[in-house]
Amino acid sequence: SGKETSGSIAPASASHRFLWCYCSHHCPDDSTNNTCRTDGYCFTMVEEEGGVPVLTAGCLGLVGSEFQCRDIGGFRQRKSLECCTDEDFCNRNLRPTLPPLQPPLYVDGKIHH
Amino acid sequence: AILGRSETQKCVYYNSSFEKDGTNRSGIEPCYGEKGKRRHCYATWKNVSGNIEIVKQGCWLDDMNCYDSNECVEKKESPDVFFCCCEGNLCNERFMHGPDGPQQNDHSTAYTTSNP
Amino acid sequence: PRQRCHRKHLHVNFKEMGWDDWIIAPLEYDAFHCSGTCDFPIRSHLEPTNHAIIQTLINSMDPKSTPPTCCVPTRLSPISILYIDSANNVVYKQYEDMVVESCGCR
Amino acid sequence: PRQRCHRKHLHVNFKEMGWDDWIIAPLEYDAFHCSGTCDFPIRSHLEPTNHAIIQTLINSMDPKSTPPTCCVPTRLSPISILYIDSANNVVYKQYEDMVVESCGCR
Repeated sequence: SGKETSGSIAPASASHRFLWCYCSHHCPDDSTNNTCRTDGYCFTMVEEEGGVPVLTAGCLGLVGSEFQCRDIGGFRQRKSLECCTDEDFCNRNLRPTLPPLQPPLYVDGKIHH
Repeated sequence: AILGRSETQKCVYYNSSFEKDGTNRSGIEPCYGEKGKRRHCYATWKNVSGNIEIVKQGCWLDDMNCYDSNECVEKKESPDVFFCCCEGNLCNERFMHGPDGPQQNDHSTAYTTSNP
Repeated sequence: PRQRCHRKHLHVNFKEMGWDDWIIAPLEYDAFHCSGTCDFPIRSHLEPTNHAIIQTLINSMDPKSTPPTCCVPTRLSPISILYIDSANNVVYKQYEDMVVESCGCR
Repeated sequence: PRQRCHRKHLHVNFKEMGWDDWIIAPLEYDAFHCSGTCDFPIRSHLEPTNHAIIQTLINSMDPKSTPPTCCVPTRLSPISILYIDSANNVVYKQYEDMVVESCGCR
């Protein structure tokens, strides 16, 4: 699921200025000291990889941020994403939490995962 | 024009937040769209304790949910925000809430914007 | 043999995505997507760039050195969306590049 | 995990391709190519279209319904080529879209 802090869920209109973000795991090729720059949002995401929660962070463009910074219930893999735009590196302190485990489907005696 | 299908070149335009958005308040909006694409009109309104408050009206891009509707009808039972779309010039001048479909019956209520 | 690059059906249902809490209309639309192989020679309707042609040639000469080019949207069109923003305003917006009109090899 | 979408090396050697019979110069150049995954969320430097974002979301919700988007060149640049045409003239030409400058998910 995705939440967006700065008080606005759908970006009314992030005025056209650039925002510096903290980035980890797949920063742009030309990025220095784990930073990136965007016309849109910073994000931090937690996703489960091999049973272990992994935090990644970086920049999302303004185009499509209404969709990417949005709660999505049905991800196949447990993940949660938070966006922010209030100040440079605002995603350094974001700590999204993994959505609860989906209860296994219990049908006709067999447990389906 | 495809035989029998009403082409939409213009729609009634209205914007209740015209001051904030910096647009006209009302008028007639010419509709533009890519070649081969259909065009529609739409209306959206709220029902605030029985009073109908029109929120917006205007042109709507190609959308299969609006195909072949020459009347603008909201079919949902009781949405927070009513919405309908239709095909044909100024077809959004009159819009209806008709949960059972567009046929005129006692359940559907029609509203008209006085032409600006 | 796998089909060549072409446009395929993809129906998007915003309600199933749980987005009917902010999107008023449309709650579903046909977005399409692109799928299929980009083999040599790349036909004209797939509008290859010079680079795509060179990459396809090299891939067909030495598949291990370079992957084939990829079948992606080359022409897209917008849709209208009416939604409720975070300040609870009803907003009309044309979202660019939401529907695939044609696919090509890049 | 497989690397995410990025620009990779690709050296093109026209001589090895047997094209030194019509290309005078250059006989080789660095074309690069794009490779890697396009996972959710698609970072800003991959310049996704709205469609690419929607497709990526649907793929991550139901991988069987739709493939992920593809890592392809989003910015290309030209090179100069001097060659001998069929009438045996020496021709100078700028060939567009020959070198990958950046990659993205589409």
